[in-house]
Amino acid sequence: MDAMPKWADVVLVPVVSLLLAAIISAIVFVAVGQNPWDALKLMAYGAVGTSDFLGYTLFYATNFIFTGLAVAVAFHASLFNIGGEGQVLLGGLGAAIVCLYVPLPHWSLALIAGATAAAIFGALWVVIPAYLQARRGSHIVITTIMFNFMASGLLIFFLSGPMKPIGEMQVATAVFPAATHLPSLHDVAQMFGSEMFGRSPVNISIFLALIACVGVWALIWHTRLGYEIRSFGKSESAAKYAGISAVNITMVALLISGGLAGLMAVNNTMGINSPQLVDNAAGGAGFIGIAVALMGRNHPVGIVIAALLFGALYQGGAELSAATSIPVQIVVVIQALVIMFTGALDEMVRAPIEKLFLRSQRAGE
Amino acid sequence: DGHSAGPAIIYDLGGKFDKSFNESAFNGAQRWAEENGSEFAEFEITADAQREQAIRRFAEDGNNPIVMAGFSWATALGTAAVDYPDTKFVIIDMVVDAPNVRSVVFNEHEGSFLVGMMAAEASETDVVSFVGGMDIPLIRRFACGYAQGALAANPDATVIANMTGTTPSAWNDPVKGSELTLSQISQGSDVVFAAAGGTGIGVLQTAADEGILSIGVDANQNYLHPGQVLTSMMKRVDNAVYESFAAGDMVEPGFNVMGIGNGGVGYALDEFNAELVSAEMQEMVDAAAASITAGDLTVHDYMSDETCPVLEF
Amino acid sequence: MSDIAPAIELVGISKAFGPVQANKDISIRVMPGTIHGIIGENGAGKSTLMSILYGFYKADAGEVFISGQKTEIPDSQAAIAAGIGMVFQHFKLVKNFSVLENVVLGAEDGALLRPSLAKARKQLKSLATEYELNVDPDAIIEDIGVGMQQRVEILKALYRQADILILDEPTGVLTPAEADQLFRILGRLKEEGKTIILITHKLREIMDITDTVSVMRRGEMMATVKTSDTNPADLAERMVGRKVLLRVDKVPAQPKDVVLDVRDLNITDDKGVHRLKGVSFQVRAGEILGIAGVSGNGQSELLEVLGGYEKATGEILLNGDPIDLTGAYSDGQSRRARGIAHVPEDRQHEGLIMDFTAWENTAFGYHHDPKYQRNGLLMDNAAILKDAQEKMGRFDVRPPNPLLAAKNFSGGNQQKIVVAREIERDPDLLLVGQPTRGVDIGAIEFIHQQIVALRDQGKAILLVSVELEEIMGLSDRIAVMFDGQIMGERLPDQTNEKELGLLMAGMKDGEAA
Amino acid sequence: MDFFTFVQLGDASVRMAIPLLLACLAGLFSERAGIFDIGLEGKMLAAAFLSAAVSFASGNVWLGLLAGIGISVLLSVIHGLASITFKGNQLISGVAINFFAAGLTVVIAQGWFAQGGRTPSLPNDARFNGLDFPGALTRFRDKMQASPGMQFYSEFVSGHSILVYLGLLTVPLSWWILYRTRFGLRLRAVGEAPEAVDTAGISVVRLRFAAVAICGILCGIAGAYLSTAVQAGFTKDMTANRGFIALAALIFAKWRPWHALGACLLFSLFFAIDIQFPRLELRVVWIMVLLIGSGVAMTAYALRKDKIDVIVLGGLSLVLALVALLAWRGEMSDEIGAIAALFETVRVPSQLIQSLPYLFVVIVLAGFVGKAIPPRAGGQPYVKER
Ligand SMILES: Nc1ncnc2c1ncn2[C@@H]1O[C@H](COP(=O)(O)OP(=O)(O)OP(=O)(O)O)[C@@H](O)[C@H]1O
Ligand SMILES: Nc1ncnc2c1ncn2[C@@H]1O[C@H](COP(=O)(O)OP(=O)(O)OP(=O)(O)O)[C@@H](O)[C@H]1O
Ligand SMILES: [Mg+2]
Ligand SMILES: [Mg+2]
Repeated sequence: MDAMPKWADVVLVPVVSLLLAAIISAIVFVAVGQNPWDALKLMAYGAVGTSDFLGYTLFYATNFIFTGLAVAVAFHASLFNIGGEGQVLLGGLGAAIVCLYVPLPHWSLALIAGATAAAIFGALWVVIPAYLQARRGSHIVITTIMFNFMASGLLIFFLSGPMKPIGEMQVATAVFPAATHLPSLHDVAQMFGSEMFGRSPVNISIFLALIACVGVWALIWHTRLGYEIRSFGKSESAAKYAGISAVNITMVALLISGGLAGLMAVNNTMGINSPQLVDNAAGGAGFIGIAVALMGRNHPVGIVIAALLFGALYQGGAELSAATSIPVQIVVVIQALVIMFTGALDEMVRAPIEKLFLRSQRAGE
Repeated sequence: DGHSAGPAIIYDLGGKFDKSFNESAFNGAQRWAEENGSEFAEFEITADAQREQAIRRFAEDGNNPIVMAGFSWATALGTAAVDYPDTKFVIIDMVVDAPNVRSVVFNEHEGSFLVGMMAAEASETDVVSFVGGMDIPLIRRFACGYAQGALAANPDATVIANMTGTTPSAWNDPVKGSELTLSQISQGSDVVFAAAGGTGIGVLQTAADEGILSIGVDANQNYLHPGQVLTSMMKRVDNAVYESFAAGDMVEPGFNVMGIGNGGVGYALDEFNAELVSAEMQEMVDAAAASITAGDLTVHDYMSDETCPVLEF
Repeated sequence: MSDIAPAIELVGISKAFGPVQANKDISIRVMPGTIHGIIGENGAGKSTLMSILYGFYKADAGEVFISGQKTEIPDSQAAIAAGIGMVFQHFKLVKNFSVLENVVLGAEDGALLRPSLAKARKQLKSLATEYELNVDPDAIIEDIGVGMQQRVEILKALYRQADILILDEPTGVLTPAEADQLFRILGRLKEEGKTIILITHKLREIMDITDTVSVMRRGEMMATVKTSDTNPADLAERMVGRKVLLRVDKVPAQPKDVVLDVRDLNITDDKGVHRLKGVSFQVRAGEILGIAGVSGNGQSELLEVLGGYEKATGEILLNGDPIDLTGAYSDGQSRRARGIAHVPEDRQHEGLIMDFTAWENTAFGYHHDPKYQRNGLLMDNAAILKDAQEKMGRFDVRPPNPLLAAKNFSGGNQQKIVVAREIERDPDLLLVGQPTRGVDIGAIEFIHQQIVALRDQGKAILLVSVELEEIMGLSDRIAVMFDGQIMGERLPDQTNEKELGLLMAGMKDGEAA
Repeated sequence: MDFFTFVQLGDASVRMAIPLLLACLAGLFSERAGIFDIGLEGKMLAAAFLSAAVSFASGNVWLGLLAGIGISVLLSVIHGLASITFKGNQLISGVAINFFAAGLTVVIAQGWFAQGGRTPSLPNDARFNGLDFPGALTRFRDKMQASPGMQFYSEFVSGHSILVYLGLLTVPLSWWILYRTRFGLRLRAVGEAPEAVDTAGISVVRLRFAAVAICGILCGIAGAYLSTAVQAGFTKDMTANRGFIALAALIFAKWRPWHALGACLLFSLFFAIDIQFPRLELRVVWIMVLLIGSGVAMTAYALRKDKIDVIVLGGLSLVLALVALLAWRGEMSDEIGAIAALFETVRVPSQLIQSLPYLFVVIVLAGFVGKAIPPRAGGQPYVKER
């Protein structure tokens, strides 16, 4: 028998972990002279206080859904794709090339073309790490970290050279043609006569993210490929026995993962108010994806919830830093704590809970 | 609601206390606040993604005018400004064409020309150098002006110019600044001009350590290493901010150039570098400044055609 | 006798691993200068008990007395100090260290290595002459054979001056000759007054060299008796809790056409070791070919080649058509498509995904089967679930709940899930590796019946097992493997365990006869 | 290039190698004991901050160094708790520590000094300054005119901060500890076979914590070196990926101290070249030979393997060939023909030079420079009881 009911694993453990992260975060707030309760209120207001703020929260959450899914798909194959950051950048490059150099008459076409290009570029960026992992056993974590740095170099090369408009100072491409600009949720709301989401950049890519969630769910639990990915992830030796090719699954799982990460670029290049690709387009979303996947237990539903939480944290943190003297890096600290407690210190939380359940089971017998 | 919450300033990524550009902007705001006993709102962004959000935040809070220091604000401001027609915006170092935006740019090439002359005069090796921050047209404008000045003072001089990088992190990489300086020293340079934001701190430090002269930028940085900083190329961002704050919501939109003539750029002379600047050096530089103001001397502006006649990048 | 304190006395030892109660209130006494055997089925808790004595695990309850003194053993350091040495079932050696370094590790004399190593080198030399335990002190562990590695483990214990030596299934990896030598050494140690505890599954070893024997079952100590007062049948009964039927009921085989024809199969692994050396044999429809041998002599590799997850050179014909051994169709999926089903040796690491539910495991390996698909894109999970339910019913898997994760079934029931999946494919050829390892006697009977029934349907079956009894009972023909070669073939009713044992030890066909 | 340029290149390499080397040896101790640590970066960063802050506040750089070591060890202990005590995922713990340090240094720096997340500049006597050996020249201008021997002595040998010399000393020291002491034997064993260590009666937990603590100390020195010797103060993210490059160097060095020195010097040479030759130019023909050559080699290798190798390596070769052709086309103007364009030079993008260490790591990992086998028990917690 399992020592713990499923709900405890899926809900109780993450909630306790989050609470612990919150407690340490509170201590950090106190240490920098901020009342944690006030900070929490400010952050909560900043995250959902107005429909604009909510829009920003959703915008960030969209990013994190993509990267969370990316990490999760690889996790199911027991592979740790820490290269989301780089894949997002390359995805951005793909989207930018399509939007800038291919005449696209309408945003719907731009969405399809941009998303395809972003996914392909993101996937391509993980080909070599995936190949090296599959074929030569080079550790995917180290290779993808290296590819993150190289992605940043490559992107800067393009954005400060070939793709930079003459006379511009910013390391960025030109602003994309208006036809490629994705409708924001505000535009959508306006069709219904609402002013929801105001000027926030949340846009229809959020639906793309949700479609991706459904896609990943179907892939992982309802297709042969997903079955093979999970088998390989749970037991490499058993997969070998079943005739599941380690090389193929490693490659395919990572390519899908890279493609999903690349897709995020649609949101943060074509979706933002001045659609363009800037040099630090990923903004740490690749790493946040790790926390999102961990907290979401690698399930799309969990990932959406975790992504919303991190979106709120990100947006709330930005507002907090705008209202107080606390730098926005406080978000990074909280994020680190969440990763630490939900990821690395999982056992610390889980073991006592498991013991409690075991004891009550024994007592019940 | 129309009620004004006072002026606001938003700094660029380098941060308020970069001892340079942003700090200079802060000083201007601070001076205005002290003189008027008023307060102003301020914000230091830490990521590009925050730009538009920050502008909107202040605009919605009713701050007026909203000053932003740095060219990187242009895109965000261009998008946001139209939504707040009643708010006045001031952008420094870049031009944004909108009815409620005042764009302030400086003739950095002119100021750089002056310190270039001083550098060549002070050099014993006839090699002077330049460390730029991020490799962008604006910084090349500094470099080009500096090289022209150096060659004007000493046609035999050699000018070495290096950029720290091509990303915003180049504004904040004192380690690399220091290494670049050492490399330049090895090529014979004995005066180094840093136009590199926070990176410049490393340049000035290394120059001081190695016993060569350095030239600060934006704010007066002479005090950082007394007797070892030849001068500072003053870019009176503080004045621009001060004036904008003083004008309040009456800030005049449009294009505003600050050059030598109107005190926008210049070189610093104070007790910390008095011994380094000889009378004839000062005379020569002041003469050049006068002829630039008079229009007798034109310093080539890199940004006018993205070329520099005397320097290759 | 009662005035001599026992060398070891364990009182009321209990130990749980999470929900598994591995040891339940166990008490045992071992007199000094004796060899004490411990037997019990897989998972009975033998290793756990000894590991507690050695300080590797901490008991939940119970006390330990060494030579009559109550002794706390919080860690192995304390056990070593109390004069206990242990050779684990799975050796605890640092593979890329030299023999010398392994011996010295943890028994160094000072903060600097040099003096310790020099001293150990001298000591090893004298131990080698004393006990015939010759090992090259500078050899790297991963370069020497398992027999040698075991010597190193024994030397480690002796170097630490152990008076009490625990050996956990030491002969599992040894040839009979090596085992004999080990027992000679144990005999000499006993003469010197050392106390030895020997865990083994082999009743013959118990009868041959132990003075007393304890039987464990399901975490409990069933009995401790004098070896001279018991016999193998009695021990077996105590071990499993009821009379043991060692023979399988079956009618004589009626072999038909050759289904599997293996010709000159060779494997060289990535370390350059020749694993299979020209293996050739045939299996006909309607017969069971049993392959006997000490584990590690190439049987696993043979199954892996046939199962499609190891490459080899040579030729394999299935129903007369060659099988792809290295190319694009040399994988498990292609093998299954050709009608080869495979009950792997290691159900936990190969046959099942322990974290998957029983129903998911039912499709494992056959997830491309059209009957499990809803359409070209999606799998039909409902169909798999239904299929699983039926199979579990037919094979009496307990509990018959397909939603339970595989890891939550007992070993025997896990094995039934695997056997059900493979047999129900109606294969032309069934590969079976160690079908009853760690399975209780009831399940053994059931599984054996299923295998025989499949044979009677006219299928070809290749059985690999290290249990000679199983081979003898189930096979229609027996081939013996040693060192990657087939040493000879016998018919079960025309041979005996002794003859097979000699073949397993590498005697040539003629010599063994 | 004259001799002094070489001396300078060497000098810069050594200077840049020290933080890499210290971090690399830190990783070496940790990973040799079986604890993977991608949190080297974060520990260095935290140490860089705190040592600068304490040096500034106290005016005593040694106190600063101690504080840096202290915080780095503290983070190590947290990593130890997560990965040793609670048997958590070591990679995730490392990621968390990197984030934690990156965020908290800025938050606290802002809270204490309100200078945009950096510390104030350290005055000279609150830094580790260069040690000038007797008779050594100190100024570049003097050195340039000196004899080669003097140049070597003054530039390469003399003038580094004490931490450089200490850092270099840690190499033989680490080697000696690992291979000549009881502690070293056990440490190496616990990374290979913790169960062997455990059954030998040695505490796996204690050993691993000791290793992790040593890792913390070395990272602490590395961080302090950056902010108090190389620089005069802390700036945000000042470690600039050195922790990751150190990890890569560790793999390249196959977890051996002397090799680590070599690997770090090699990597820091890339940095030195980037700084020393900001405008590196290369003949088009060499680019073509290099890129197309390696493309051909890869394709040849792939053709002897499977379909997947052909797709991946063939595709990569095509990309390389394309880059080579672009470089060539780019130079081909009206006046000069196709052949002459081959002998033109093109500027190597600085991003490429900066990416070279990372690229190099990938090539190393690919196993083309020799297979690197990590400690066998590395990355996995030692679990006795499930
Ligand atoms: N480290 C462990 N963590 C959790 N459970 C364990 C552990 N070791 C053993 N067990 C469980 O404890 C029980 C007893 O195992 P033990 O290894 O003592 O059996 P054994 O009698 O030695 O069996 P075998 O003959 O297979 O060696 C089994 O159910 C086993 O699964
Ligand atoms: N030593 C033991 N003491 C108590 N319970 C045990 C022991 N070993 C196993 N169990 C229980 O029996 C269940 C089956 O585990 P295990 O595979 O060890 O069983 P088994 O007795 O060998 O069964 P099978 O005969 O089917 O192989 C476990 O879930 C556990 O709860
Ligand atoms: Mg056992
Ligand atoms: Mg069992």
